Amino acid sequence: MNPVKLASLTTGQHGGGGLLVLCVLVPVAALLAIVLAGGRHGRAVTLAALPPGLLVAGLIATQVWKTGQAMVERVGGWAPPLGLMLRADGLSVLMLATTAILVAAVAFYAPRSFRVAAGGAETRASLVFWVMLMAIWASMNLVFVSSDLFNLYVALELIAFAAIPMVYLEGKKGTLLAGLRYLLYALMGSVLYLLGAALLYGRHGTMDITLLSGMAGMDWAVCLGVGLMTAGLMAKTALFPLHLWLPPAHAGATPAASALLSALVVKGSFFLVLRIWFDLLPPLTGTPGAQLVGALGAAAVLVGGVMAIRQDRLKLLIAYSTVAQIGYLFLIFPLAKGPAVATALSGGMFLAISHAFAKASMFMTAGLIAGAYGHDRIAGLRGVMRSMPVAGCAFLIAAFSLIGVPPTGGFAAKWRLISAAVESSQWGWAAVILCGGLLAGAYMFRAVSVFLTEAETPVADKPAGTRFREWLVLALACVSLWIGLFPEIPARLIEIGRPANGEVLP
Amino acid sequence: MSLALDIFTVVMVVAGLFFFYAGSIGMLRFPTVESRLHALTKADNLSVGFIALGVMPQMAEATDALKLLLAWALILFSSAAASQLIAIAARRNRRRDP
Amino acid sequence: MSDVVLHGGLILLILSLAVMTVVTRDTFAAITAFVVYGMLLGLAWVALGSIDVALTEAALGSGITGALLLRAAVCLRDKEAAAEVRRPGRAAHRVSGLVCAAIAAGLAAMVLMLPDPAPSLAPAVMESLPATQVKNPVTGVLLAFRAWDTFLETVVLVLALVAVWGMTPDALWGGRPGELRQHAHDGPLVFLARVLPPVGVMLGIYLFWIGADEPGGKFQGGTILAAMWMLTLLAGLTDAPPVSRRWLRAAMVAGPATFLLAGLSGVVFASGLFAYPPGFAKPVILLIEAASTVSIGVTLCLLAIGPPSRPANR
Amino acid sequence: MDSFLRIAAGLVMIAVGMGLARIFRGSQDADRMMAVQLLGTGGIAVLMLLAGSKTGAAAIDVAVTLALLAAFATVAFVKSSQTRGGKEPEE
Amino acid sequence: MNTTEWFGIAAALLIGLGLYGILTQPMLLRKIVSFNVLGSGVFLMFGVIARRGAAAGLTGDPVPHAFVITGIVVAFSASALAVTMALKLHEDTGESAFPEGEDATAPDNPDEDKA
Repeated sequence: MNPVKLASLTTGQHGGGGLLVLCVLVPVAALLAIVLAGGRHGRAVTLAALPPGLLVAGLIATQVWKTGQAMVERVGGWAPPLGLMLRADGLSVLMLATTAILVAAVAFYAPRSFRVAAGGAETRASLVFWVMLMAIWASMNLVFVSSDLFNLYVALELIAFAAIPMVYLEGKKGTLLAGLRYLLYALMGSVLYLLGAALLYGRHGTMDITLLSGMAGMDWAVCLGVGLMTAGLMAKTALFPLHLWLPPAHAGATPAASALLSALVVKGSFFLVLRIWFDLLPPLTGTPGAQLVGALGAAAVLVGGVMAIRQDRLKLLIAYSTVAQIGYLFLIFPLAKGPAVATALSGGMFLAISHAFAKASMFMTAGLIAGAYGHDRIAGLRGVMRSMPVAGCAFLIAAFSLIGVPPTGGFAAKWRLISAAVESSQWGWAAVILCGGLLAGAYMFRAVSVFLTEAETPVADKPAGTRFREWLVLALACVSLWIGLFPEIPARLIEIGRPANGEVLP
Repeated sequence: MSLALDIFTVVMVVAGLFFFYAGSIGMLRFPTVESRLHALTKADNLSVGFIALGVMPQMAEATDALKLLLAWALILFSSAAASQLIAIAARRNRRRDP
Repeated sequence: MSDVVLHGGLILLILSLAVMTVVTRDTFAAITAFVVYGMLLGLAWVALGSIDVALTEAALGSGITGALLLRAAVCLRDKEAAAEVRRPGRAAHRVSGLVCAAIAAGLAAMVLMLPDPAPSLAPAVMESLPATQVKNPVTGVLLAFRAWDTFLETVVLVLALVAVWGMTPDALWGGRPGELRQHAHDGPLVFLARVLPPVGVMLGIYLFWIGADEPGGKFQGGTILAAMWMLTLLAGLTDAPPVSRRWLRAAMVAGPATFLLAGLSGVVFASGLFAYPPGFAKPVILLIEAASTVSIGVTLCLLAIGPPSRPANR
Repeated sequence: MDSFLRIAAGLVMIAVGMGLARIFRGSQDADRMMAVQLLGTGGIAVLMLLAGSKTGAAAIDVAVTLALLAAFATVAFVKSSQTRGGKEPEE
Repeated sequence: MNTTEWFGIAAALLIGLGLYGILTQPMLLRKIVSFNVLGSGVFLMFGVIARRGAAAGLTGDPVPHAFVITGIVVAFSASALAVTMALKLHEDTGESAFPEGEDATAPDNPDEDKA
């Protein structure tokens, strides 16, 4: 690794590099302030931290969009391999923006039970919810921005410690068991990931993805290391054989939290697999290993769809639909072969973003419905369209996006995935995608058909503040619609910072 | 001079080893918990003392030599208290299920 | 050549205790084997030539982890029979045994096939270490080159504690963790808790202070402080503070907050975020380490004691 | 002198192994706790011997730490089993 | 075959043992202890890699040592959280292992979302 190449690699776009550190520091500072000030001021501190956080995400996006190059920051001035490098390319910018918008939506959506009346003492839920909301924001930003394998391990631990308390936050029966099962899978995942990173360090002497992408060949140590890391990250992303922890955890959590868990937290570890398979070892996407991952993804799509149809509770139906959609995400690895790498990757990113918005609005709608009806058994949710038209409409748009009905983002994503399958002439995956769409249509129709039926007794009282949150949920669903209608901006962003297949990261 | 110190170290360390093995054999052969506690606490602490004194001249700085003594004092103190606690716990368990 | 006896014996003991920890049916024996395994691991790290990690492993393994697991073992030991029914069958044991043996064999082969001129960052660290004015290379890596990792590490500790407190029943929020404090009267336990902590606190501060130049540092010092505070709590000499007490929150947040401020001040005094002003690095590092030692001590101890279990006035 | 100290450390390790074998054959909890105590003294003896050799002088800090915390596991055990038993440990 | 390789093989065996313990032990506490064994195996692997990288007058590469120190403290806080959850689960439901089959699929929560 001659010094000239090292220097060119790590200087990159040094101008606004500090922003990458700030996008993690803002939520961490808010988190520490909430712990110090107490849960009573949780919401106030969060609302104070939202504008700067959104501003930093916006500045990073404009800088990357303008310069057309990935943004690089050497933390503390030490260049890798000794120091630590943060790197934001087009993918990171898209996910940073999605995270910022969703965290803001959840902050406004959070029910009054997490807000303490003026002068009241701090409650457990108020401290834990607001601290963990900021922790999820900080850890997701770190996952999207960091370019160092051990730093990403610390980010994975941050995600685990931030997401698990959200599961047992309301103290309902069974949520503690779901949280413990989630913790054991998460620990298993991060230990395997760390073992893989250790092997890579033992082989090449650095933990930096940019440097490793230049050195890493396909020898034994690297293959076993990447295999272990992928297996660990699959456990954290709840891919098919390891998905048992996801439905009880996401269904049991509070609606505001389960929206974040399903839409974002699960995608954090998927983003790492993307970094490893597309940045660390570009030739890996065509190998038989990718076919195996694709097979697991296809199995997830089918099993998730079938299980979702059999659920009789709305939140569990949505949780199993998350398991299915994660299956789609893992389909991009076998599809990204030869000419189809760019199309498959953009299809995957489109799916990730549109699923994030659609799933978040769907879980929040389920929360509103459960709040108004007192339960979430699908059979009993008759007349939702009449009593809560705006929430029903949001659920409909989100369902269309998950199925992949033309104008929505979901359709744009599936269209790119199928065209990638056509380009790399792998018809099997295209069939799986279409079949998955049908299954999604089946379980979504089951829920929507009950919503449309006439309710014998109209729902009397809607809890206070529902009206504002129905419009908020509709707005989120419309964002997923907007991605489908105007795909150029995300499409161009995805190309920034990608290695022209095989050559080292720019 | 350093030869004398080396010989002193060897002699003390060998004495320490002797007492350590005495303690271990005591552990193997004594019937009751209390008697094994004696073997464990008394013999091993004495051997740690011998080894501490034996290694002291080998240490480069004086402060490290003092740390040896500190370690010995701490282990003497804490194993005395701990063996009493173990004895009490053993008696209570025996009374609960003889 | 003379290491063979020591290292061989150490490895055999460690492996046999690990087998004991994983295989025996009696939970209490397994937990004690694990505590002893932790102590031996400390020795293994000394044999591997890294005193910093040996200090951390010894302080954590024989200190707080032992207390945490033993407390749980005593509470859960009468549940062994109930859990036995859920033990997977003979076939499952054999299959998972084979899978784990294969993974272990693959890893062992991998370790033996690592490249011979092992790629190492030691020269790079020693070359840039003078710029951080710190002589201990591990502290240099932790506090200067990879300060970002260590900062997030202290945030992880705060999150873990808030997560543990998240399990409190709502009625008891604001209460005190740990058992009801009996009036302490003399006995070996209380005598131990009266004499050891002063020595322990002094040793903790000493380890933190020499961390800049010799093996030691904030994690090791903080762990020992946590163990000493826990000793006094177990003996009933002191009482755990209510969780909503302001100074407790300040102590928890002191480490990460100081790190954050030092990082931000890097923009003004030095070349960028998390950079130290040239020639002034050591005082800043020691300031960060002092605050982190306090918060690590407080956080680790409260993590081991658990969520609040009694109202504040008891 | 260095190799003598290391061989002595190895011998101590073997003695500790013999003690542990006996302890884990015993059935009582008190037996188990003696293992932790044995490792306290044995570990410190090994560390002192290693500290004596030219290169390993810093091992003495680990020895002092281990000495400080040797009794900790015993205290935790007695305290937790005592609260379950309900009686004071020193009665 | 110097002793560092022996430690490498010991680390690999510890990882295998830890994994075996997680898969076969039904009790939650035993799973958590097996996790710690697995974690210490991975850290020992880092230690071996550091020892192999000993150069420039050091007895080992300090960067993996920094990883291990951070990893040990993170592993402790993770097992502290897991043990506390296992104790709370035992307190509430008397369970000390994952209930067999999937009766724990969903917490039945007629939740009145206190909006």
